[in-house]
Amino acid sequence: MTERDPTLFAAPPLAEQERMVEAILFATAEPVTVAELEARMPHGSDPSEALAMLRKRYEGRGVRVVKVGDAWGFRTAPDLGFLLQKETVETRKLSRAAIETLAIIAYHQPATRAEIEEIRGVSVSRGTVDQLLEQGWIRFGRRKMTPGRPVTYVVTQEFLDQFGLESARDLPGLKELRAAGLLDNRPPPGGEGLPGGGEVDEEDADGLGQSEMFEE
Amino acid sequence: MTERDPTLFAAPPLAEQERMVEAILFATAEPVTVAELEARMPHGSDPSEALAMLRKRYEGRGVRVVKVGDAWGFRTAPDLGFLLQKETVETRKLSRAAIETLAIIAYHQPATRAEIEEIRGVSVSRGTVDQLLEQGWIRFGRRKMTPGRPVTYVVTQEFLDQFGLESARDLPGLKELRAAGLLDNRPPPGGEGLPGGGEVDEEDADGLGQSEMFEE
Amino acid sequence: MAEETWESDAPDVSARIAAEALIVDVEGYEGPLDLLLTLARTQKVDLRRISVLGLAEQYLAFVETARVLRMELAADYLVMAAWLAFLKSRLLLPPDLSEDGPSGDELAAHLAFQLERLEAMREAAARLMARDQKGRDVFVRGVPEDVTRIRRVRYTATLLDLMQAYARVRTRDDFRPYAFDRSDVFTMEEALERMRGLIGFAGEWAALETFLPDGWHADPRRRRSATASTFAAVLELAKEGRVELRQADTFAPIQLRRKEP
Repeated sequence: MTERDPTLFAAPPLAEQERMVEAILFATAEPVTVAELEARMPHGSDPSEALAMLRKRYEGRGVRVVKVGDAWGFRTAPDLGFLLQKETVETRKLSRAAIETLAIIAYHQPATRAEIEEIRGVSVSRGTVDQLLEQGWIRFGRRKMTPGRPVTYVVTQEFLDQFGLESARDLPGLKELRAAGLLDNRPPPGGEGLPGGGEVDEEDADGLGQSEMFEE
Repeated sequence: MTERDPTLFAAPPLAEQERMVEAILFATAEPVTVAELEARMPHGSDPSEALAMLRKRYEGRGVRVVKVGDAWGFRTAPDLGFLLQKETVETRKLSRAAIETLAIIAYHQPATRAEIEEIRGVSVSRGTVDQLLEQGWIRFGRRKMTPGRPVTYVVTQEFLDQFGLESARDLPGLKELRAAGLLDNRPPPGGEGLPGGGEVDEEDADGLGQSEMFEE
Repeated sequence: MAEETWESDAPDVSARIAAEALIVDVEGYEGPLDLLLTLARTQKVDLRRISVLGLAEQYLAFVETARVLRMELAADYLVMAAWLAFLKSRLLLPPDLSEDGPSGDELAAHLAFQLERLEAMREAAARLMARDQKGRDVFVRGVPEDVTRIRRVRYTATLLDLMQAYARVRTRDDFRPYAFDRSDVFTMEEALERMRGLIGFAGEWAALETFLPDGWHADPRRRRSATASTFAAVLELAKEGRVELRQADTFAPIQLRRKEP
């Protein structure tokens, strides 16, 4: 605790800090948070500032500094993907059900299984959710404070990384969908769900829905 | 292979080629030879030239373009290698056995394992001593000049720093502990003869309130 | 009745052909809502302006065609058909105010909302998948360097902890904790002290049991403990020459009385 005395060991110059951030981000395939950077860098370093400099330095380069959730990493520029196709490890093809379920979770998170079923009009097979969990794109969120306390699903940082999103707020068309009321959790009139749709009880339907996750 | 006619498709500008080399070297698992670069890049590219530019660009940066055999790759600048050693510090409360052992060593140093066991009344596990050694709070002292020449343990400077002591002699004695109310001053059972009153709850013994209750 | 529906409500031949084409692909639907959405698209209008009544009829026609073609439909498709038939009747009949529940229009509006929402999610999913994806368009470092993780545990303890630990260790011998519940134990010391007080009154021979303290007679464990400790105390007093003991026979009651000095 007392081994690093700030009066004895001043933080390295910012240019040096930038080199450090560069080295750390280059070395890791997983995005690194500012807190992690700070923990690795000498005492008194300002990784945020160094990151901003680094990001600027790599603008327009063959690799870029990208933000993924609250973490950062180097990624190749998308326009150069064609050069690198050889590296692709064929990811298992996702079923249509899985893709739709993923989108519903992303846009409605935290989403319960009942909500997903209500939107798709069919029951969600276990395999679909398992596949998304296994892929690391979704995880369990907090249980909903509704009767039965159902589990919820939310998307992960890995999801953001996969689709090049800085945050779930940057999902394509999110604003428009919300403005159109299509992300509202509208209960069926009279509490009577459509047949085939998930049995969404009324209590469940007044969930906070997508807005919840955007609270910082 | 003939689909790219050099007369129809001019090679991209050198700056663009440099970006390409940058992305390829970044994303490829193995170091890449010039021939491999050439095979991947658009026809007419000059990977050697692009590589030279790239190499220059990364001079003095946090990562460098280095030659590995006859191939090329990015590597962390040697002076920053230390950043990639991640140290995670986890804080845990010292176990009861460990703190008691530590206390005995501090009060009786140099103390042999047999002495510690005699005072504690239970055997001292290897893990407990290792934990204290690892923590840097005790170290081996001189062997005792008794039969078997047992090893002894003494406390370290780090121990003194941790506990804010000038020397181990500054530790308060039993009398002072009692005077400070730190000692459970209950009479032994039979003295008062209260049925059910003489039981010492081990956890209670830390409680100051408890001992104060019994202060004369 | 379903047959009539088909005859009278089929919008036109092309729709009929389209419905038959849909049928062939029944396996390809992701449930009745998906089928409804596909049918809705054939109306070629914005989903917001869709005719739910028309849609219900299209769906019922689809189900009927499937029946005629002897194709098996999963149960949820049939449940949907029943529900749409109910919706259709609600939409066609004048609202019955005495009836509970949502009106046909409300139900229709909700169905339209669901279709619109499903379509929106489909589009969102497509846009999502079209993004530059990691491992397809965008790549991570090919050789992540070995980031060694040194896990260090820092233990915390204060000087107070240390001193209390020492105090605890050093005073442990003074009052070694009993391993059993002392509330049911009457100690020899307690018995001795009690008997010292009582012995003066024991001028006549009296059974040992009569000297047991109140509340130690009933419970067998307490009785055993009190008897043992009282007996031990009495032996101690006999040694001191303060009581006399006698026992008529083996296992006979032990009697005691004050020994006159």
